[in-house]
Amino acid sequence: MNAPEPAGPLFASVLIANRGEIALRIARTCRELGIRTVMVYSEADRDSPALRLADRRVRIGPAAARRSYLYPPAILEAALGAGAEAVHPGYGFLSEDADFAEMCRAEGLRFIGPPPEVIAALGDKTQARELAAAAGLPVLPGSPGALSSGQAAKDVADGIGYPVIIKAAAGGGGRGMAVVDDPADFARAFAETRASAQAVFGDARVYVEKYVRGARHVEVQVLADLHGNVVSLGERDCSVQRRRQKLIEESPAPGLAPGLTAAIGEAAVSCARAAGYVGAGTFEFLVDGAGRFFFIEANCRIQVEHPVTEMVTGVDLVREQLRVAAGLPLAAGAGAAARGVSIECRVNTEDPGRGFLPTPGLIEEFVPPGGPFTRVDTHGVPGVRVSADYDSLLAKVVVWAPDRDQAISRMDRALEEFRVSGRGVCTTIGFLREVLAHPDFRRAEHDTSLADEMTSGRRRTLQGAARP
Amino acid sequence: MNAPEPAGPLFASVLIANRGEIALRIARTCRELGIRTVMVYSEADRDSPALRLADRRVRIGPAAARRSYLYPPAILEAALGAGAEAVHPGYGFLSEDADFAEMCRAEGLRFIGPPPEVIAALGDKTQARELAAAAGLPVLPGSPGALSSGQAAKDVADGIGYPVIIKAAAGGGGRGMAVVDDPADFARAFAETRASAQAVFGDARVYVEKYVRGARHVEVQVLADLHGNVVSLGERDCSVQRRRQKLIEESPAPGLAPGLTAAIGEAAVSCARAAGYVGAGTFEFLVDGAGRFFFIEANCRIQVEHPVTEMVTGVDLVREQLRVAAGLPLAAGAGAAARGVSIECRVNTEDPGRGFLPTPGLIEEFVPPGGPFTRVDTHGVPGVRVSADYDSLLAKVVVWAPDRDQAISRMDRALEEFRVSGRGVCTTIGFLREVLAHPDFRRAEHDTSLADEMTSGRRRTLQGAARP
Amino acid sequence: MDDVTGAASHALLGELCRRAVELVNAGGAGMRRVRLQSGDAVVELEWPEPAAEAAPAGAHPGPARPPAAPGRTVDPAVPAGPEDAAGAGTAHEVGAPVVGTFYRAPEPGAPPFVAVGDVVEKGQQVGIVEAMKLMNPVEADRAGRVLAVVVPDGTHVEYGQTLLTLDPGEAP
Amino acid sequence: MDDVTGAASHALLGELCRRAVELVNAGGAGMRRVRLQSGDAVVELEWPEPAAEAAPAGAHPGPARPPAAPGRTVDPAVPAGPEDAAGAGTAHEVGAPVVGTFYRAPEPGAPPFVAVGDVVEKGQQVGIVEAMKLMNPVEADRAGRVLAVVVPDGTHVEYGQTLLTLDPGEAP
Repeated sequence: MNAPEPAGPLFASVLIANRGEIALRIARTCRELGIRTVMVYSEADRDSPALRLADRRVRIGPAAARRSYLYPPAILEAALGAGAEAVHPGYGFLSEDADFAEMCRAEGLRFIGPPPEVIAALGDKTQARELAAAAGLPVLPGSPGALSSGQAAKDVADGIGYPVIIKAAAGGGGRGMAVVDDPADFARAFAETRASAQAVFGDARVYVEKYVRGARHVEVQVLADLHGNVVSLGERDCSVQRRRQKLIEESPAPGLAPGLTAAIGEAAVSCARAAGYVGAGTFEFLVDGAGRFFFIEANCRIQVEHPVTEMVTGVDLVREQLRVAAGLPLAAGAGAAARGVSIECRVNTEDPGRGFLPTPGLIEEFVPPGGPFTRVDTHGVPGVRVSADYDSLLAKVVVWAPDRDQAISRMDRALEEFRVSGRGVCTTIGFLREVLAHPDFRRAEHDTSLADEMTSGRRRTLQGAARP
Repeated sequence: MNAPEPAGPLFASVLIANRGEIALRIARTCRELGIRTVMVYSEADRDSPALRLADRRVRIGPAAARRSYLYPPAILEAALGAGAEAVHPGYGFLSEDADFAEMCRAEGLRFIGPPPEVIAALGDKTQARELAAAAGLPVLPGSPGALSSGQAAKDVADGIGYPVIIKAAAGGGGRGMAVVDDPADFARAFAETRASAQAVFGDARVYVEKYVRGARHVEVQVLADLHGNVVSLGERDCSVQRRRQKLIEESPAPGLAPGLTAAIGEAAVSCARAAGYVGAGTFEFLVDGAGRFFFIEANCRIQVEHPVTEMVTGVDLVREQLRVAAGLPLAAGAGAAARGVSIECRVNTEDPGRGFLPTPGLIEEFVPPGGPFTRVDTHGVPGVRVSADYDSLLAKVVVWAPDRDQAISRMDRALEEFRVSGRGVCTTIGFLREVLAHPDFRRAEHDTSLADEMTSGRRRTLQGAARP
Repeated sequence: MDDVTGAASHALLGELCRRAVELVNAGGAGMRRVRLQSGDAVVELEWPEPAAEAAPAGAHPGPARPPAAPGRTVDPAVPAGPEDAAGAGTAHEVGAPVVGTFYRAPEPGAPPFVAVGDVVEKGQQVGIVEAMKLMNPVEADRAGRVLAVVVPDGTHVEYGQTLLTLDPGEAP
Repeated sequence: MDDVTGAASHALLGELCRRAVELVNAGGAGMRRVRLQSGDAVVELEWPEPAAEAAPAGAHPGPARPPAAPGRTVDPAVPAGPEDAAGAGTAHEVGAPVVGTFYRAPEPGAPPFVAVGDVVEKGQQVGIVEAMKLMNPVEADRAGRVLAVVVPDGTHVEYGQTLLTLDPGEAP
């Protein structure tokens, strides 16, 4: 992968089509690479501290995302007006919108992500399943494609055996899914999931898959360039989720046999190759109690939890995305051996006591943790206003340590140190510390049900166990 | 170095006999290890945010350090009153005071540092020189011991050949030194250095050594336990100094042949073994333009710049200090191979335009940088007051990258992002960025004169070169 | 959640005070009272009753922030008594409905939708912002006389950027 | 020994006062009222009506920060008219000169240096704080009648911690 490095910056100017901590994250690497940044913002984000890091700022619309961050004409006009050469979509919003990637291409803008065709193929979960199966990856028993008839779907479910999960083909972010344990509930769940898929994703297609209880969520970070290099940067365990949204991620996946994680990594690379993947991407797997793994989906973007991979590998993933988009090979060292353990905790402005209800408002006190082996990615500052218009992620606290026990202790120290307050604003900090203190998590014997069972009271929560 | 780990914490409670960022730094590791902390503070520090991290706080005296942080009875009474088992002295203040270490021992308190005898031997620079020479380390030509007669000293200097440096035997922190180029100036410089040594260190003894112009300052981080293990954690280059006080440190030392740095590391380990060293310590060397190295002094404490070693090795040095003090062997992995490059910049509240004059005052805006591979150790928060009673170090910005060019770019990004302001408060941020942009620094062709020549106008300063 | 303690309070208060000083400077002689509050933090300043002379030299109620929405009402360039009826005598800004290129006329060479001095009705088209080949009409969101066309024809504009100003007091 | 909350509110008050001074300077002569509040802390300054003659334009009654030195004067527990002469009727605190163990008597079994109700002179020894075998005398830094001995004999005290209180108005 060695090649002479170019003399100038990879791009003269990149437009960042996102907001919050990821906009800041991308701007930081751009600045380090000498790339000028254009940040777009909605009315709600006009005072966002992330904008301070931009070389240029363009207001693109009102608070509502569908008229700003999700509105391709506004983003494209901003990019063209500001003379940007490329567009980095971050995560969420338009990051996995094949049409948007296509529009960028049509306007002569480099879209920092895989080609539209790859996004389209992997973005459709049924197509992704088929592609993975054809590449030799284990997939869960399920419908071969989308199902529109309730009866046909129920026949498939009956054939697979319960529990099953009904998923939106166009889904993502943990939404548009329903688990069915009892055949009698299937018809209603099917209709509801279709309706919600239509409402949320504008695409009613759903499919049915075997549901694995007690599974671990393990994903592999892949980098691929235009020169045929495809490497795995190791896996992340993202099993601590509330209602299928990740709260804690770590690398490497704890408690899995080294042979198993190696096999999952190789499967991800095969799948990326088969899909013609380019850039940074994530391939997600379920690992069941018997140590079997199954491909579930691919994410064609930088992930929220990418820092844990950066901390163990030393690779700046956004830098690699930019290199690949500029046509360069992956940097030497990308794919090198990982060191130690990294954990990320998502500090959201939500009330864990009320079903993780968002609690937007003015952040008055904001003192993030610091010190050894502690990284905080945040757009928060004292006086920042958390808007109800967007998601509630306020900060990502990421730590590194030589082993998992030390990493957990370090994370608990960092979270304890984190001071966030504002009238009416709650955060997930206390809950995260309870998870860190939970014996199942400490022993790495948890699965994707841990957080939900802790909040629902089905599992002991050990109130205050993390506090000395 | 493998041994079963103890079940409980290393100590039940440790008193931190320091202030500011290093008190916070030590408290963080203690907390991660389940050790309760007692922090002492002077009247001037009663509002210090560092105190928030302590389990217990004891006010020990007025602002004047000699009646608080430098006053052993107050520290010892606080430790005994609070039931602490050990005392961590940090850097500066009493950290290299053999008498204080001895008093701790007499009171049954574990002093976290080498034994008093080792501190005494290495703390006297003439004794340290002799010890190093006896251990086979190259030392600069100089007087065999302290000199009290001006004529005898001049005879030594004339014998060595000019330039020579006159140094206080009890000196440290870059004070109590004078360079003499012209024999005619010797007598006056000798008398002045003795007077200043008496005033600052209470010890008028001085010695004379050959002065090396155009040298690099390279120091080796050593860890030693009570079980005979002595390891080097690699070197740090600290050649960017203003008036012999470090401003920028990095690891590894750039531009030195690998064989040379390995030889310096081995020399440091030999010297540590010969001295019976225990704990974390630093052995300092000058490296001349011909690639020869000379031992100059040892530091029996954790150093301000220890984070750069932590970033490249992954070893928490404060944790190792605590382990060694508790009688445990060094952790497995201490001494493992380093990865990449780390740089630290010291953000001081000083005015580089007025000879780095301290500018104490109220910090109104304080937004430290964050993001990938960026660590900030600071006791700063918005609203903190920087006191004129102590040194002006406000924050240490530390970055890591796979190579030096990337590390410099990252540091420049981080410093640019750092927002500090307050009426009358200046910082070194702008000057640090000018050093980073200086071609001599970029090419690693600088030496210890760079910063002074930039401020004195003898070297081109490239105003604004760091700004895009 | 934790109490708001030292640091944040200091910062907030410092900010309020800085703002207060700006306002005092902006307000000039004759100002009688300034009050800022943010959460628990309050700053109030008061001066005695004016000695019945020296009318307020244009007591600005605080420098306006940039527009939050395409349409807004601000102090006019033309002087007007602040005691006038609400709305009258203040310029109303018409902002861009989308980021794109502003055109004053329906097509090149055609006469502009409006000129300075024209009186427009609410909802009347006064320009176009083209975004990705889509022609988005710019409509007056209230009636008034066109005071100025702020942005030249063919300029790339942000969302909400002021395109022209109206004097609503001159509405028919 | 934890007095961080107290320390924070002291700091806040100090901050409010500093801010108030800045505002007074900014506001200029003729200002009538300044009020700052942050949470529970409030600072208010008021000047007489301008009609009333020569007000002390520069006299800022900024409350002093809590003392950095062992001796200080505060409002007493015993009620006293705030209109009294300065010093009279306010309790004066005598603080520990060093961290260590407080003793009321020169040696075990001996009578205490002072008892409640005693009148002491400035410089008179009122106790001992032992620090590392050193006996540090505690001396009254002003004359007065002993109102209370706040800390029991043999207690470990911090630097500056109040040991006893005096009523300076009762000085001989």
